Amino acid sequence: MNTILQLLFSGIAMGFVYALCALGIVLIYSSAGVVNFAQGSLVMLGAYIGVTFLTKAGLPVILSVICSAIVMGFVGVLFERIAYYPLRDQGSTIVIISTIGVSVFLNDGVYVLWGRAPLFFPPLLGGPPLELLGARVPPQNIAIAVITLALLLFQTMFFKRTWLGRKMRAVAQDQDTAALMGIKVPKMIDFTFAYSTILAAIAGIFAAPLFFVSPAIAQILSKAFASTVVGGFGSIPGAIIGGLCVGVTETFAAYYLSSAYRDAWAFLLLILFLLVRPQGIFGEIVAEKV
Amino acid sequence: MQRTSFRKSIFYLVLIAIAVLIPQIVESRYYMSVLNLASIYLILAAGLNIYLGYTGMMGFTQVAFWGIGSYASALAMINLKMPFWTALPFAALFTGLIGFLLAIPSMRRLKRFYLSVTTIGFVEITRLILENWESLTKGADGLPGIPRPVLWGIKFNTPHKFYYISLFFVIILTAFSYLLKNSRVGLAMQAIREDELAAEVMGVNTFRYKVLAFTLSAVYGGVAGSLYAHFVGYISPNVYVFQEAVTVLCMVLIGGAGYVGGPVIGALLLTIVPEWLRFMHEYKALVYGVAVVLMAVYMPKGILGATEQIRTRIRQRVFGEKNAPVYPGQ
Amino acid sequence: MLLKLENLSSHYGTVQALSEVNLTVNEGEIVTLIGANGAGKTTLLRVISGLVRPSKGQVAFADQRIDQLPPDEIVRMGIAHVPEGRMIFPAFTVRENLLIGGVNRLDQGRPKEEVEAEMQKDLEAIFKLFPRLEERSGQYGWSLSGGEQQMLAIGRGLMAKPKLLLLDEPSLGLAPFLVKEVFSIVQTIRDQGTAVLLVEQNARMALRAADRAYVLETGSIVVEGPAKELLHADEVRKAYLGG
Amino acid sequence: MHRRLILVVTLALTLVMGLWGAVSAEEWIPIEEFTIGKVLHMTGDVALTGEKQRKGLELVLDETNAAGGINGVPIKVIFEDDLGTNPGAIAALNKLLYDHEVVVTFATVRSTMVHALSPIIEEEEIPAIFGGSAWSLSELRNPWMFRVRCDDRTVGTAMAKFLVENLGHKKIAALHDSDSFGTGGYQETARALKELFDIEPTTVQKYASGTKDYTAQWMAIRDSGATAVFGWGTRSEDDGIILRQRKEFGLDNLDYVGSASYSSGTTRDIAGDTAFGVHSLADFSWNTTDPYQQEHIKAFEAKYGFLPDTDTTWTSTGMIVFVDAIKRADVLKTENGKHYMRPVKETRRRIRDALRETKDLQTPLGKANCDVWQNLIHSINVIQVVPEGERYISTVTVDFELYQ
Amino acid sequence: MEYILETKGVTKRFGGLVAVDAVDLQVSRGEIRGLIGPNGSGKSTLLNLISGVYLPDGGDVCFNGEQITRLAPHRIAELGIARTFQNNRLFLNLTIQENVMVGQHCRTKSELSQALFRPRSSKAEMLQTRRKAMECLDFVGLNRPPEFIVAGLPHGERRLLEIARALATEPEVILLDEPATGMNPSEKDRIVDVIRKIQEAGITVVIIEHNMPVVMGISDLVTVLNFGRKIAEGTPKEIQHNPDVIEAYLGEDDEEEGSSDAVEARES
Repeated sequence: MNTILQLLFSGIAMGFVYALCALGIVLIYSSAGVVNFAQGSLVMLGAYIGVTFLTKAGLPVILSVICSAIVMGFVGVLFERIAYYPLRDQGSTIVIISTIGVSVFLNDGVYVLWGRAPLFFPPLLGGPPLELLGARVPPQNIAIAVITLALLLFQTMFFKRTWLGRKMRAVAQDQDTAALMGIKVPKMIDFTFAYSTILAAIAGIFAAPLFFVSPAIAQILSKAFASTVVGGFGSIPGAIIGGLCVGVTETFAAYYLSSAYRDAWAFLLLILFLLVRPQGIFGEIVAEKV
Repeated sequence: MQRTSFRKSIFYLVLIAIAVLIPQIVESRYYMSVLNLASIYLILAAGLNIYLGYTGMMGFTQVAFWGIGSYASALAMINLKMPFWTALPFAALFTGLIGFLLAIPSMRRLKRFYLSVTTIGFVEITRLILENWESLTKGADGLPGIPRPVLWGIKFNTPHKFYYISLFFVIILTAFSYLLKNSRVGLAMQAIREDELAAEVMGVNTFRYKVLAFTLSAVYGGVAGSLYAHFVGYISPNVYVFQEAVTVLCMVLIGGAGYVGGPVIGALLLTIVPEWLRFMHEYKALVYGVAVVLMAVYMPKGILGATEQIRTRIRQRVFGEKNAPVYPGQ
Repeated sequence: MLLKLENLSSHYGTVQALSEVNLTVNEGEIVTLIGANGAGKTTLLRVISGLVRPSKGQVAFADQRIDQLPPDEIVRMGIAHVPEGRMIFPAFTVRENLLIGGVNRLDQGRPKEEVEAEMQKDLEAIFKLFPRLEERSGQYGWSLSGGEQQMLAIGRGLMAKPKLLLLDEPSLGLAPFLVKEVFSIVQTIRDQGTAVLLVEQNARMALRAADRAYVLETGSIVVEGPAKELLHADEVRKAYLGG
Repeated sequence: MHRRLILVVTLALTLVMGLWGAVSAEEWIPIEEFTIGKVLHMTGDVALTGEKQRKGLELVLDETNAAGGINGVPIKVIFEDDLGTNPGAIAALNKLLYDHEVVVTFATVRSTMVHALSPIIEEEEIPAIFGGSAWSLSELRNPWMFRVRCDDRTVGTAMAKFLVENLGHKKIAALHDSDSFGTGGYQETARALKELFDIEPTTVQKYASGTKDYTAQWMAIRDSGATAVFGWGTRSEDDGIILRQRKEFGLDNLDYVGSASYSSGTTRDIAGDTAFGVHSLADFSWNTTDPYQQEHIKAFEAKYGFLPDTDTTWTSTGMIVFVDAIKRADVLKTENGKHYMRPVKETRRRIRDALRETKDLQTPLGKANCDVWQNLIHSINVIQVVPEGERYISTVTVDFELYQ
Repeated sequence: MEYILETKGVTKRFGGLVAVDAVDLQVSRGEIRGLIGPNGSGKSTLLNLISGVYLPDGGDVCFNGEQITRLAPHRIAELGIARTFQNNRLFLNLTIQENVMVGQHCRTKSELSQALFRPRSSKAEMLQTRRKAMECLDFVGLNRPPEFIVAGLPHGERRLLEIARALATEPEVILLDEPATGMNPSEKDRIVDVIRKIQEAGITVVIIEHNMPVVMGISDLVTVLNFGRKIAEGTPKEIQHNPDVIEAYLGEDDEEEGSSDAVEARES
């Protein structure tokens, strides 16, 4: 078995999970200018809702993914209405606080509904691990990679080709001008939150077989943040590449340097980027207005 | 002017007198220990207030400074055989130094959200170091048997006695916050909070004061850490986690960021109310989360901000004082 | 009467931007609103298109009050606003920028295919008006030059099929030959049946192109009349350069 | 005359007062019930175990009260939430001691919390029973604390012996949580391997609680050439992921011997078939041959509808140990339907002494004997997770020195 | 001749756009210099370059004959250049007095230790700062209670307060960015009076202003920018009749050529 490849594949699998969470953060940031500290908790909630449809309600896999996505879409709108909309003119710090409040609420709220024990989530793609160039890759990891790339493809098509996608992109670029085009800006922000939350749900559902379902899932938030900064805050490809960088870096560093400091490597990478290339890989265009 | 400041001094003196008398009135060691913990959180929050409330920067590092201060103080006492009265300043200075070294690159390079994210990383890295540097910190097992402070032969080993030490530092550091806020330096910090560029153009060396604010908050964290270590007598890395950072942040915001009294009210409230809410068991965190969101929506300037606004409105309505200071949000 | 402002006042925070403005635009005419920087011209357009609520007074469009409507409904009623500074969507291609200009037509309950076909036709008409845009239809908004951006902004406004086009400083930052081109296009637009309310700093050019004109000074209309008459009026020079 | 009278009266008064005082020192205080405190996880990330601890405790409590309490005095247990944090635990213990005025108390199962509580327990001289397993707690030499769960040194020794003597491994890798429990357990196992068999682990891999991917650790273990792994973990999710990845990487040929959490119900639920074959050193096994323990399981299941585990049994055991000691301490009595207790200080001292004399007491965790370290439980079960549940392999009892 | 403020070929680019293009500006001690030009002509950018908010891509800024090109804004303020902003940048949650006291920052010395121990010198300095703040407020004629919170102040008074704050830095040169914007006529008169008073106090003024009566009324010399370049300089009278300036503002006065398109378009 090839150690380097194995580390690489595992790092990539983790990276895709971070990337999915980071993607939601980036989307909300670019359309509403909000740094969402609740995204990790929304990923966790997605996993819980997914496991409910799959094992409690006994729906087939596809159907439970769809149902969870729908439910989470509504959660996203609700989240926006509660934690963002009333505060949209108040400055970013206070919105950060309210999203932190939501995440505190969710992290303990799931205990009330689902109990304290971590829940088992059957892999969506079962079967024995595949041998790939001397490394073993469980089908679920491939599923994560495929679904992330498929989502990215779908998202690109959606944003490029559909009217709704174009409207959402317009709002993300310039809210006032978008309004002048006849776009209902608040509604588009609703949609963006809904979509980001659906992304969170998908991240949760696909990560759950790897992580099991428990509030610990919410801890990927900090890695997702690291991914967004490494990739370039506000950039969609940046979120993906940043996620992969973080995932691969921490896996390799855990093997070659120290496994105890595994969580520190992601942040050291982040700090390195901030010092050397603060705009991240893909670079956010920042212009200070005077 | 003169009269109001006299009235204010009387008010503060009465407050301090009550605080000093509390151990005589309150017999329960439980309440006294809660008050001690509240004092420690208060100092943490007061430090964060300098950084967040006065200077307007968002961060979560306070909990890491708390941890560094705890270990610095405990190790100074255990390994270097320092008495408490030198270990505490040592811890404060050491933590301040770490804060200073961290602030120099961060304040030069990082803006806005990047700073918040980096500080999350700093909290995480600090905890990992405390947990894994076993030869120094004894790792995850923690450091037991941290000696209690002794002064003139009195051992401060009960919550009632220790309270006087906590109170001493609470008063000193709150007074310092007050003096700072009303000094040239504090004014410069507040100007940075309001408009960094305008402050810079008015001749305020914004970089310098941001570093100073960060360092001061670290010093407060160091003092709180030292007090915690010697109050509990045992420290372990699992105390200094991100959730605590959020708690301290909420204390500042709920009390009122930027107000000297904000951390006082916030820390007392958020340490004592959860004790009252013990009966709620697992629902407590839910209530907490909801409270934070409601707070953000309805009282973005905290309790003190809200009361000040109400007071102004009453003054305007009742006394028709057109020139009464008007607060934004009306 | 297409557009009618009555006693319109507006505040920007603590600044009074407009006070008691009366203004009308008839069908098929170019009306220009000129005045120095800070006179309140842009605010006036933002009030009409619903981005800013007036503090007093009324805005009526085609005999309907619109001053309390959200911007998207105002667009649907037939007012397109080409904002100051062009405000091209930088991450959209030229084509996407144009298409998004017509997006409001989709929400009018007509079948999507029909609207899309119609938009395709309009797109071609706009490319005919601005051949440069067709050449660059695949380029991103941010990569265009100032003149191209201005044309794109106007084209985007036209995609809304407006009855009234609000143009805010189309000459801003453009080289003189481009300014001329822009103004000739404005007239073409008028001739195709769209009324234009043109806000300009470049007074001479605007007055030459327009049918009627208003001069705004610190939030109030100080002069109004046929554009040609104002072309050499002393009040205009005064409004710009002072006594 | 007068003066003499005054003198006599004064003397008499002094005498009466003195006698009164002397008598009152011997006097029994009337009480309603005997109170025991319990610092419990009710919130925070380990609240799951809190609920179980409470049930285990209440099982014995209800039995005792149904049988008429101790010497006729009913027992009451007061629970206080530790909020999942050390400061929270301190507040909870203080509340128990000073607001509820409990006579004796339970500390917690988390070693760091017990550490934080230890100074209060020592200064206030409260007999306290705890479940934290860290050996460092024994080294505190706190005369008032008693452990009713197998300590890490015992488990580590048993684990080392099982790995080498029963499974015959010489190349052994270590994988442990870097938290207090994981590190402590690893250190004790490694110490035993070294001292008893002169074996060093081929590699030592750490992870922080909540780690989601163990590729690096597994690769390092594989590359070290180990034939067996011993693992100390705290959280079921972590154990579950470790076991799942072990199988994914095809490393299930390595023997795996884990700490108690590896055989917990939760771990088995989420790890599924990847846990099969894993050995675990569990404080408590459902398949022991001990009739007393089987009876406990039946009683527990009848009452709560699920099986007892480590979390429930340490509090059950603690309660049994307390009840036994209080009975022997002769601190409670009932006369004419009224209940009495000796003065608090004396009661506490007597209970502590009685706890130290605990000997051969039947508990769900085996026979309780107080040793010089004030640890009461000295045996641990080796079990193996199998598809049908678990296979009981043996109970290892490590030598100890009785308290004397 | 030594100028108090001088820019030599100062240039600033944003992306592809040249906002300020090799501008030479010489301001003499004690004058009021008007800086005008159409929207987007680079006036504010020039002010930002002088005050150190932007680093120029080329050229130099000199103050009293010394280079200040690469100094941080607070250093430039310390040397004696103060400014106001186009869109009020006041410290909204501080009081009127505190706002002006911040302006005194670079003229005072109290440090952290003085804040803590409050020696007599630091108390005196604080008192002096307060007094100075009140003087500056008096100077601009802002007579509100000093503890009034700025957020409640109407626009006109905010403009005055910004000037007071800039004056508190005890500058030799003050840069005013559109001080009369959004003011009613009586407020405008007040601003003009204040600017005259500033000049009388011996402070050099550079003023960007769109309100021509104001700028033409008070300026000694006016510099006109267009497309980032200096297109004219002279007395207000000269400027008002300078064809280049009229063209920049009103557009070309080029009857035949200018109208041809229009006529064509109308007739077609």
